[in-house]
Amino acid sequence: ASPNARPDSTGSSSEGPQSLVFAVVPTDDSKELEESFKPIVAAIAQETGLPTSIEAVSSNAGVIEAQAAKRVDVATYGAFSYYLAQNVADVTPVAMDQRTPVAGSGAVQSLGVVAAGSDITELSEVRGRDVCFTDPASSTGYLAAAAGLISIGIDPKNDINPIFAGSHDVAVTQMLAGDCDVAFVAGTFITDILPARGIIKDGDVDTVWTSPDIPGTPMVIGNWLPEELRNQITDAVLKYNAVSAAEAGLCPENQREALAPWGEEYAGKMACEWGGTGAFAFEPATDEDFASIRDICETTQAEVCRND
Amino acid sequence: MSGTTRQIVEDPRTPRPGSREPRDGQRPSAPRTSPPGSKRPRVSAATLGIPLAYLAVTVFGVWWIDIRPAAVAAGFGDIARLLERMVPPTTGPVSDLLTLALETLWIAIAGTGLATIASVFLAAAASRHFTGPKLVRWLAQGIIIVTRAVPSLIFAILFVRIFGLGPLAGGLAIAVHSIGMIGKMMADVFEEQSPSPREAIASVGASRLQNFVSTTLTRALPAVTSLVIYRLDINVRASAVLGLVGAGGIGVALQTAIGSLNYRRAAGIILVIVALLLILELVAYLVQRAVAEHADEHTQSQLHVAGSTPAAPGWNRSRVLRSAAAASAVILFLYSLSQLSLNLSRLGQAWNNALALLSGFVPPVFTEEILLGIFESVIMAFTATFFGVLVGLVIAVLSTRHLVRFEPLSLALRGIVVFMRGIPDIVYALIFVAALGLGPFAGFLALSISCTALASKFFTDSLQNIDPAPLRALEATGAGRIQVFVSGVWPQFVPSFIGNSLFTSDLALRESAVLGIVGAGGIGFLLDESVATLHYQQTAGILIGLIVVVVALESVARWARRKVI
Amino acid sequence: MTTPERIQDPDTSSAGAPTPSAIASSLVLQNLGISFGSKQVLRDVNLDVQPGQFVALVGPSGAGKSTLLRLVNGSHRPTNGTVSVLGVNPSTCGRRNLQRLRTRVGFVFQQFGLVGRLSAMENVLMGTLGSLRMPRYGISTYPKTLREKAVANLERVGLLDQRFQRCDTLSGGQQQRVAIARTLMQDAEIVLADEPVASLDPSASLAVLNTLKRLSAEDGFTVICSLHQVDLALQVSDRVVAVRNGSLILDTRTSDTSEEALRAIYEEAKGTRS
Amino acid sequence: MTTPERIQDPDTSSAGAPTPSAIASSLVLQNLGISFGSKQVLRDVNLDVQPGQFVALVGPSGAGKSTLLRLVNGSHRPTNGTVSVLGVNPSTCGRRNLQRLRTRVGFVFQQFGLVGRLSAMENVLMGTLGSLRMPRYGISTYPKTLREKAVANLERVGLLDQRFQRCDTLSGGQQQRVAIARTLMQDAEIVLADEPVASLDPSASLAVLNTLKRLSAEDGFTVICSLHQVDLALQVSDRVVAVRNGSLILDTRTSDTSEEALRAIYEEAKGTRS
Ligand SMILES: Nc1ncnc2c1ncn2[C@@H]1O[C@H](COP(=O)(O)OP(=O)(O)OP(=O)(O)O)[C@@H](O)[C@H]1O
Ligand SMILES: Nc1ncnc2c1ncn2[C@@H]1O[C@H](COP(=O)(O)OP(=O)(O)OP(=O)(O)O)[C@@H](O)[C@H]1O
Ligand SMILES: [Mg+2]
Ligand SMILES: [Mg+2]
Repeated sequence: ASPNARPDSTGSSSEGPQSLVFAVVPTDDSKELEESFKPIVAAIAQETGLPTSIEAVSSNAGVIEAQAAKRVDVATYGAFSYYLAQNVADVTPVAMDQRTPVAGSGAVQSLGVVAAGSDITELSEVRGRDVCFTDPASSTGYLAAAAGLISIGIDPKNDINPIFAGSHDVAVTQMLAGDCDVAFVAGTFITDILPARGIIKDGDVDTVWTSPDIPGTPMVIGNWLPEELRNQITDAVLKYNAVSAAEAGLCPENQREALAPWGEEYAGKMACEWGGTGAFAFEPATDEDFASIRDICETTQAEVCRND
Repeated sequence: MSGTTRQIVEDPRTPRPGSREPRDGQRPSAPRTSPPGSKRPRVSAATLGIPLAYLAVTVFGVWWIDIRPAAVAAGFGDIARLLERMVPPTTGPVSDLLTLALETLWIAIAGTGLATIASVFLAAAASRHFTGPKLVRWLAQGIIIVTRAVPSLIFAILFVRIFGLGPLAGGLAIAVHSIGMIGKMMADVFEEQSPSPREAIASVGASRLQNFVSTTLTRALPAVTSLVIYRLDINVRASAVLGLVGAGGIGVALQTAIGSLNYRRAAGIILVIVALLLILELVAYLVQRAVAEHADEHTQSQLHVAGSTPAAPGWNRSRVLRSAAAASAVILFLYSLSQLSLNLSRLGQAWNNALALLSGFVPPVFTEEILLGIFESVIMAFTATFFGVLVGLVIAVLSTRHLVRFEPLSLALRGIVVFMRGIPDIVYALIFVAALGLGPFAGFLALSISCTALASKFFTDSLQNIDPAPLRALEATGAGRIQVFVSGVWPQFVPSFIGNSLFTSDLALRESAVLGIVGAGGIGFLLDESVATLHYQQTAGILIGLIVVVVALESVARWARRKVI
Repeated sequence: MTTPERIQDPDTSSAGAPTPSAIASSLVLQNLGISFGSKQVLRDVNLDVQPGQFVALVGPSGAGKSTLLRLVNGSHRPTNGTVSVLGVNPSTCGRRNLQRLRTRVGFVFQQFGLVGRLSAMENVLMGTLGSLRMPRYGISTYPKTLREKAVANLERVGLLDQRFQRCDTLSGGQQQRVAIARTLMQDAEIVLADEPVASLDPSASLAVLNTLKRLSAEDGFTVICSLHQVDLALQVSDRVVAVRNGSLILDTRTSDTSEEALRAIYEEAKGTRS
Repeated sequence: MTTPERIQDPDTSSAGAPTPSAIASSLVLQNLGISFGSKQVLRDVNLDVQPGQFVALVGPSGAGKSTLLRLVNGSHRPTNGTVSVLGVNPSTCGRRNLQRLRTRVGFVFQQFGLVGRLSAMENVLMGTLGSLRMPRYGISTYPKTLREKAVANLERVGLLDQRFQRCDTLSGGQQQRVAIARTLMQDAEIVLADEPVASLDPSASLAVLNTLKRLSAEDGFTVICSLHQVDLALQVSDRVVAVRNGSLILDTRTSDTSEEALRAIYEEAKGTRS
């Protein structure tokens, strides 16, 4: 049958499940989703002794509903999705990604960018302007920026002309093409992705605003699993980092050299793809770590935050 | 035929083939050998082979997807819990939703209208009856296939580069992608027409264009209006793509509501969409009655009343209504075009922008993953089509007059089908995910529902337009309705049945993005991923793969139609 | 009623119906009328046809002949009056009974009503559907006896060689003959034939009409046949009924009328033809 | 050639062509043959028709009459031999020239070829498309003069009252008359009429044929008309051409033949009819 088909996916009974389902949703900057989670799944399978399947899913709602029905045991998705999931599914965050060995390095920022030479130099000047966002449910592409605007007294609905461009790259390219004066997008697009694709060059854009840190990608576990099993899964994820995972043979076929930001210690060593964002490792996390999303939601009272 | 007619006179009840000595000694070949008539016709490979191929793929698909009906029953509790979170629907301020719906409707009308105009020409050139240069015909067929194979998502990112953010890029993305469907189905309608009026008008020395307008287009009008309104319906539902060009609208609102798990609001939006679709369905129904291709009891036989002079048709209520309806359609379309807000100053740099984007697509990259994705999607699309066609056929048969003549039933079925297709795929996917967990089974069920809606619509339309004369003749022999259906309706329906079934698979292939929602992979997931992560070379590879599959399906469909028309 | 001088002779008006009480009529029409929209196509038609009669229905083009035949067969519902065919009223008897009635009433349509995609043989076989219970698709699904009968009927109309030819490639007259053969398959008690020989050559026409006549005489079945060719009508029919402008204007024993009298119907029609 | 005893009298074989060199022929067929698949439908047909002639084309059903007319009009391509209509070979002249030729050649189809959804008037108006440059949609898009002409032609065939009726609700004969009126709109130099009166009553038939004959005499246009009714053929034509089994078996001045001689063609055909 299909590599995606599961002979038994009826979830977990109270005596403990016979197998685990690990679901991942692409975030803004994820790549080769399945490939990069394979070593993590291998670690979990090894630690728990349970066959673990991985599901790459294009919609956060799909994973959250599967969790609500207790049919997905472990999942990673964006921080905002966790905020939504906690209302409907019985899940707890146990870890979040870490770009470098530094704690909290998984956090992301939203940037406000303008075309080079624009007359806008700071956030307050966007009042009355055309502003490109990504979409109303994106924390880096809208919510964080909206909170930032509100904090300096600009109503993101009425004091500016908001345009939702649908994706980060379109927001930037169309800002450059003149469809709007400023674009708010995830920082990685400005610093890594768009330059790497040759879509923007050095000096094309100026950053006029950087948001406070937004927590990185959480890994959440269903509370319906027996506590022992939850601990085993958490241990498995936290036990390794990209380099030690490679050393442990979790990714025999798909290794790369350690990234420069990881520091001297790891330079030249082989590493696994460890999580969709090419993280260095996962660090322990709790519900508290995602409080900032709740704050943003409270500040903005955004429609996507409410569940009426 | 020695004295056959005379023979009756002598001995009517016993045919005596033996008595047929050729009287005409100089005719060496026995009459029985005259070829086109005397060979027993064989069942054509198309009518037998294609259904068998579907069956084979379905058997494989059932194994591959691991279909276990019992699991659905086991998940009822979860489905109920999910549905509970959808009620009561909330709409927020209804006026806001209506504004969004209207915005979407304008863009959809503009896009569908533009596509219709382009399709008339393309379909005329692509149909088998086109007598002009082969190259033009191939070109037209090529455009129709490519615009259909390439999802509107791709056109959206292209046009947004050219025309900037806003409704124009959205309207055009919708228009271009719609050409593929409207053009193909129109060409099919043209091909199925009986040739005699066309021949007659060619014989008065009319030009091809005149003949096309006077015989082909006028006869196709009922089928074409129904098709165009249906595409408008699809375009309203598919308007989430407008989110990619900053044009907003009700589809984006729905997507956002679902993405933020605000299902009660989603349900409210769906209700608004369903209401809109019901209005479109009503319009389609009224237009069908007004322009019916074949006369029946309700048909108005007097098209005009006498006017001031014998040569001038006069005005009566129905002519006023007809003209008013046609004029409003034109005005609506023109108004919708004005809503697209074309910004000419943008066009200067359009070429460079588009080129910059397109250069990212070369060279296309093919990976094993893409091949597997296409394979998965094709299997799922075929399997879902198989079930969709079966259920769709039943719905279509029950909602036309051939077997059951109970008006309320057919109206109810039409309503149910509208409701069924008003609910977006993602909602079905979520429902089945709740019941079954992630995986292809849930995706397959969601896809089967779209296929059912598509197939029932296509089948209903072609069943409605079947030439009634043979059916009346069969009824007059005392044949039962089922017998009339099997002997009289079915043979006339076979060409469009086969064509539309293949076409349903073709559309299902592109709808297979729904598979990504449930973790079943497929080409739609890869395509979205490649676009979202800006891996355009991979996107190009996927598009080429899609085009190859669609061309293959189309070729099979053309071959089959040639065999059976 | 629209024609001041009626050709109809009062003495011969029920000429074809010898003794109404003796045998049940095949067909009784009473005050029959039908309108399409505001257009009255037939009005006040009364007719009583005895079993075994061969009735020729004549009248100018557009007079209402086809409409009359379709009313008899239950394809139209009358606006006024009643139809009784073999004792059954087709517009009130219910669907099942209508279907049963129709197996006993053959109809040759003016426009043939063939399925163009299928072979002549298969179209002819469809004439037997009323006597079969299940639906059929494809020649081989019909019982062998019926297939042989179809071949015999095709041979009768001179189309043995064309039996597997697609109907839409047949010539006009060939198509018409397929339609006739299909009706012959029914072994009906009444045959309604709407200009069954319009597209046939004189000898084929005569052969077809003679076949109908002979069957009518031998098996006692009734034929009502609309005809444009007056000479043929006179040659084969027992009784001539003329319609003009929606009204029955003549009903006479064939032996009591002449070619001239019939031609007069048409001449006169020129003035009032609609 | 396939029939041992030919009815054709060698003396009268080119009866209709008085002095071949005097005027250019309207129509010349040479060794014309056509096959569909492996079925030879016409073989070795030679014919030369002078302007102003009224030729009746007779022959049993399935003989190849319609096919012959379609060949003349360029709807079929011959397998052998050549056609020359008004000096043009329709199968080699190219599309534009064919189109131009066809405006000069009217064709009344056996199956009418009407657009059922549209009114009689609009179908008739379509007959003028060859003389117009742009496509037309709807009655009011045609010039007034043409509309008046259409009304006149509809009146001529007795359909004034039905001019705005949907064609598929017209009676069989009415539809046929619409097709005739459409062809009359063309003011053609040759009219090819394929059983144009099959569905008409005797007086309407005669009226139609006389119209054609009168136009042919007055304006010198040529008519080739296939007919099943021998008496009509004798009444209106100058020349009779008979086809049987795909071959031309008779070509004679009408005055030189008789009803019996023509009927014989059909009688004999029974043996060979296909
Ligand atoms: N559905 C309809 N709506 C309006 N008028 C109709 C309809 N059907 C038939 N008619 C009219 O009724 C009249 C009678 O039609 P019918 O077909 O019975 O004539 P007919 O006697 O069979 O003529 P023909 O010999 O030409 O076949 C015609 O004038 C026709 O136009
Ligand atoms: N496309 C075709 N394929 C095979 N046979 C054909 C085709 N078209 C016509 N024929 C055959 O050619 C023969 C001549 O046909 P045609 O229509 O010319 O006859 P016709 O003389 O007009 O007869 P009718 O008087 O019945 O109209 C017929 O036997 C017919 O079956
Ligand atoms: Mg009639
Ligand atoms: Mg013919």
